[in-house]
Amino acid sequence: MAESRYVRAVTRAMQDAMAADASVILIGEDVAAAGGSFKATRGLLEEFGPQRVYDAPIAEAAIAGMAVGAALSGMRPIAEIMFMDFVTLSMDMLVNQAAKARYMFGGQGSVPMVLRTPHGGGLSAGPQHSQCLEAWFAHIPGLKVVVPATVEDAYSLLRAAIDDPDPVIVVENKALYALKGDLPDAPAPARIGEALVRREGMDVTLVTYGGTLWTALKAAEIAQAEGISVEVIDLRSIQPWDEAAVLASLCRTHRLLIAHEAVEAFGVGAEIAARMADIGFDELDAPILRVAAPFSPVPFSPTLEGEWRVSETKILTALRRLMA
Amino acid sequence: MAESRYVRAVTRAMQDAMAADASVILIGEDVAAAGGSFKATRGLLEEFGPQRVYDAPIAEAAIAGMAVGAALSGMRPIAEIMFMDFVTLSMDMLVNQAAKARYMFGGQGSVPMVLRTPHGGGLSAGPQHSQCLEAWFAHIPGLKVVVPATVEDAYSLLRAAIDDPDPVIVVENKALYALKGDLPDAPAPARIGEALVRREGMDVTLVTYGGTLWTALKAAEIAQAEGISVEVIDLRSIQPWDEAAVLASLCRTHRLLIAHEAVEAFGVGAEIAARMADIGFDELDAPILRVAAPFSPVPFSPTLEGEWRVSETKILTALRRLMA
Amino acid sequence: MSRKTAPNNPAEALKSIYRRAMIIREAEKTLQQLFVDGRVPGFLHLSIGQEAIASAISEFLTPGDTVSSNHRGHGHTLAKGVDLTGFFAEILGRATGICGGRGGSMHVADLRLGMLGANGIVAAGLPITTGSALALKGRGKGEVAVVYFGDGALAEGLVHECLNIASLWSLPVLFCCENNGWSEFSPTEKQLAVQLKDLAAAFGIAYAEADGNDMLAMHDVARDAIGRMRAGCIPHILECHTTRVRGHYEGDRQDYRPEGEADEMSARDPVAIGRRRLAEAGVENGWIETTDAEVKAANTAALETALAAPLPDAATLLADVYTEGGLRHG
Amino acid sequence: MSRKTAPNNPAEALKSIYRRAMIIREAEKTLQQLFVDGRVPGFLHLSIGQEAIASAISEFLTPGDTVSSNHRGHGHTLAKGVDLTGFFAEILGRATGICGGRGGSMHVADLRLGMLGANGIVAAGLPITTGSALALKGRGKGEVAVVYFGDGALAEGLVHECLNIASLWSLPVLFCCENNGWSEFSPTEKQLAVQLKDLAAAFGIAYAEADGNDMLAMHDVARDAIGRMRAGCIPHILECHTTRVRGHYEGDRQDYRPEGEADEMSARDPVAIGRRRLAEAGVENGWIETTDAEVKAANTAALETALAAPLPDAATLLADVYTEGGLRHG
Ligand SMILES: Cc1ncc(C[n+]2csc(CCOP(=O)(O)OP(=O)(O)O)c2C)c(N)n1
Ligand SMILES: Cc1ncc(C[n+]2csc(CCOP(=O)(O)OP(=O)(O)O)c2C)c(N)n1
Ligand SMILES: [Mg+2]
Ligand SMILES: [Mg+2]
Repeated sequence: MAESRYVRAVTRAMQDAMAADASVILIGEDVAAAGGSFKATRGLLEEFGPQRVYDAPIAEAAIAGMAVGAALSGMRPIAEIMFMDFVTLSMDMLVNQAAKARYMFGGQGSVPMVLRTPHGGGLSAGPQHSQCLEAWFAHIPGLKVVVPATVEDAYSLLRAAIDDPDPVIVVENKALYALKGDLPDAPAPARIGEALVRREGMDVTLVTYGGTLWTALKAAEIAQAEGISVEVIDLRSIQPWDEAAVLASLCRTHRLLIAHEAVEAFGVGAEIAARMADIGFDELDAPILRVAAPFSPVPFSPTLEGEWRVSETKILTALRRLMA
Repeated sequence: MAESRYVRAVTRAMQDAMAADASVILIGEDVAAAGGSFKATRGLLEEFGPQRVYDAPIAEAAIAGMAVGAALSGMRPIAEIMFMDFVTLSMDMLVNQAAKARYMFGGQGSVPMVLRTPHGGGLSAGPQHSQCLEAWFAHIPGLKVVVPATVEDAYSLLRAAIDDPDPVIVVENKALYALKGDLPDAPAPARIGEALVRREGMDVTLVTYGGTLWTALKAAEIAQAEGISVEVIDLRSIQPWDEAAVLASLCRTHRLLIAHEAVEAFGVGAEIAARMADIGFDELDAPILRVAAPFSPVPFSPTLEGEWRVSETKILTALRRLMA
Repeated sequence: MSRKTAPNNPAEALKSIYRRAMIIREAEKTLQQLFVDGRVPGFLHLSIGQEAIASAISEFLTPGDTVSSNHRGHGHTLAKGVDLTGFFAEILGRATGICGGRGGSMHVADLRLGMLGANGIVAAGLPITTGSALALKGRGKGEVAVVYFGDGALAEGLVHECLNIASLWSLPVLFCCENNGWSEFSPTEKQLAVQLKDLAAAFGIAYAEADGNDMLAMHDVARDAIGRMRAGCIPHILECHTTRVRGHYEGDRQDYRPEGEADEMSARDPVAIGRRRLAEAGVENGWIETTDAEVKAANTAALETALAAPLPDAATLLADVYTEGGLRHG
Repeated sequence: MSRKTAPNNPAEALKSIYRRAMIIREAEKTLQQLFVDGRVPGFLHLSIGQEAIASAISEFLTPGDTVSSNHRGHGHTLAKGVDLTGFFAEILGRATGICGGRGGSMHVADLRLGMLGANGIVAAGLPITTGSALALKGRGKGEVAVVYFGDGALAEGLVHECLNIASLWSLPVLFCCENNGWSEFSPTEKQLAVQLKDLAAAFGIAYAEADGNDMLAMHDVARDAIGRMRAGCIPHILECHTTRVRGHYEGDRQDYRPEGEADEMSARDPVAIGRRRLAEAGVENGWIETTDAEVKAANTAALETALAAPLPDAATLLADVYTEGGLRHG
């Protein structure tokens, strides 16, 4: 067990996977010589050489498409898209090709590729470098989507994604790259689709994922002082997502709040809420609330971006409303 | 008032708009000389000439991007993307450019463009020519999304979209193009964001949009015979959507079912359900149910596609469950 | 791998090219009729008039080489050796289809044979093939990855991205453009301001063109191109001038086609030209007739088996969205 | 429209080009320092070393001509005449910013001046400009649409799509490539297997290249290119060889840059070269000093006003997502 930064856990997951399996290769812009725009691939070119780590031209559609083709030809490619906003250029390859190949070919083969990309704001990176678009991918049968929030998950979920036979979108978080946390020497493999209770509580189930986990935990701490006991569930994987874990918690707390960084409308939280308003309806003692971004692009200026983002205050307000 | 096919109502909306405003132009693949793959632009080249109707090369990113640029330079372009599955190639231009330009330029200007594209299955067109991806766009601040289900709306919503100062995605439905219905001589302009009650009822609110409206109406008819009175609401616009109309109906019926052709998970219905599980919670006498596509790509073979699609039977089963 | 035919007497190669072309022709004539009879669900794009191209290229491919295709992919698929019964069954939407009836005409694939799929998205085969070539290059066995695409596809940006990467990284991609002059209902010359030959020169990629309707010409360029690719691990462009005899899809009224084009096309029929080439190469009397009869018989048998197969069980709808029980790599 | 300067004595034009370049240089030196002081939120890509390009092109642009830009867009913006105070305020995230602080450095725009925006997405300006050119062509006033992009952007497929369409439809797009040899942290030669000159030839688009650090050379190619475009309503490519003096963004450690490059770059400083050109053109003694002083004074004044402005009111967060009360067309 040693302390690691989130970004180094990402690196180590790739490093370990590449050492274990020669078919794992990396493709992305500036991932080789420069070690990645966020330094997530630092040292991998040096360790594994140019036949394993490819600095691609600025061509996001081709990067994703090459990953599909390489995966169909025996490799386990990891493609990096520098900012999640740029996956807008790769959508055909991910949605029409990677996601569907196995199904539409009648189960003949699989597409064992990973696409790593960071989402999220807080850096004044502006409207085209801050978006959280994971709900798009969660809507597409054939894709899996994981969003590691902790240092250990940055390792374990990425390793699980690389090992997974199907295409997995791994959504990292720019604001978390510098996060420090414990990374076991041999981290336990994660099971994609399994949520974790990060804090136990009795009054409200607070479902979250990604960077918002940390805001949620702080809010839960403050709420505790006010006498509200909050159970915080980190989804970790949003496609598939752990419906059973959320329902089990709801059966104890009877109140549900969902928080995430992405825009609220038509976001990931909508599906969680909708499912619980069906299968969990009889357990609900209060409306299902969501705390997420309002309906605007991510603004640049810090005052506006600060207002745009989910905060402890917003979560607390919702918690209080739930308990009122 | 005359009978028209849905596709002809689409054509007439463009024809009338082009006659009324010289800044309306069309760009798309085979929209000019061939009159469109689904013949939606038939006759427009002949009437308005090659300076208004452009046969574009097969380049969906550029088609959408040119619409953005033309819209920023004083035109009101209508871009056609032949199948909604191909918008995967236009996402950057729609999401990072069209949707955000007004906001990120501080309200200096607008992007009065329309993107027309047909979604939907039922034609054995297979996994890459049948998808309903409207939930993606509804998640993006700055875009509007309308989905006409009737012949009159095929006209009125498209005209409203063309008149709208902001980018509007108009989602048509391949299986509806041949639908016949009344088209007034001077159709009333639609207000984007306004739902319509297509059938009144007292027991259940059934919210739907697009081609599924017709399945919903048939199911409501059958349900009536079983003594279940169903109010069918056609959303018509899903971004913005008419929360007030849905809530008002829910306050009468106290039961909510949502039906659409798109995949259920993380689909449009999730947002409707989530909102009602918040603001409509106290009105609910039963779980909120959804009837939509299961979690797989759209299969080709008719037996599989038939099973995949929403049917009257599936809606009826849900209605009965709601009343049980 | 290429049969060892003397360059100047490729009779044996021509025979096997001809046989492939006839298999495709028979299969597509059958599909054409089945479509009229209302037995083919969905869209059907026939490659009648274009059969010589993939038939000749496949003469020089091994099972380790990969192929990606487009919406007009029957010929590419059958030429790579995909089983005719599974092919028919797929296009008819049957449970025994090679893709279980999930894909249909635009998505026939056979991963065991390196056939990575027809594709409903214009130009999507290019990056898939480029990535496949990256994998093949890593194996170091001289294998190549072939992508078939049309002239209309040349307008898509992915062409540029992939030509650049294939050239930059020296990947063994065979970019095979089937130039039939049409892009749906428009002459492609109204959509393109560039010639593939000039793009090839700009990107420094070897280029050859040929009459795609002449099996002998196709045999020669394919042999040379693939030979150079295997030796040098380089990309290569082949532009094959050909004819789209049928409409864009079946049911297309084709009122946009110029007068006289049909006559020109029948004068360029690749099967007729192939027969002449076989005769010139001194192929024995009766071989063509015997072969045609064999192909027809096999076609009929495959069709019958396919037609006898059931439609997929609706209960299988959700199978294979994901991989159960882990990955088995080819 | 171009000032009427005799082709062989462009002293007046050179003066106004120089003034623009100095405005950009001063503004970016200011931003560089503000960044060090922690006063610039977000990413900051400076164009120091590239100022002559947009300064010269803008000499020949009217307000009716449009410009699109990229992430390194300060020069393009200021050269088109965007107000310096609103520019600073925007990059500092202030309420008085030209975009209300919503966009920042990568999204400065001034639609009234035809400045359609910097852009955070590499190559996104190309189709926007192509569409703008379509609109301008329709107006029939000989207006042109300019897009500035880097050499790294040349790998994106949109380049191909837009070159094709601009050529095919004869649209007045000026494709201005600022070739500084770098694409983030990689030399672009490791990313491109094609020269823009060869693409231009393939697409049949007029092409010229110039030393982008030499105001006189830029003046000449810009005048000729834009003149031909207005006369013939045609696209044109300009490749401007230039120098990225700073890192990819501020804060970039630049450990990847080769030794000696800094010296080479300072020998090519466009401002120094511009001063020599002004002297050669016989510009009166003291003009440079006066101009520099004027520019500095204006820069200081603009900065002060900008710095005095408040941050945006959080209550305005949701304004302008959509257009309230209908559209007013420019
Ligand atoms: C991305 C995309 N855009 C448009 C289409 C619709 N479409 C199918 S085939 C075709 C024309 C293709 O022409 P070409 O590439 O020359 O192939 P051909 O049909 O002539 O064999 C078009 C536009 C599509 N399938 N995918
Ligand atoms: C679509 C997209 N991909 C990647 C990036 C990240 N990125 C920003 S600038 C840049 C390099 C651009 O190089 P070039 O076009 O030569 O411009 P320069 O920075 O040299 O001015 C990259 C890769 C981006 N912003 N957008
Ligand atoms: Mg063609
Ligand atoms: Mg550069």
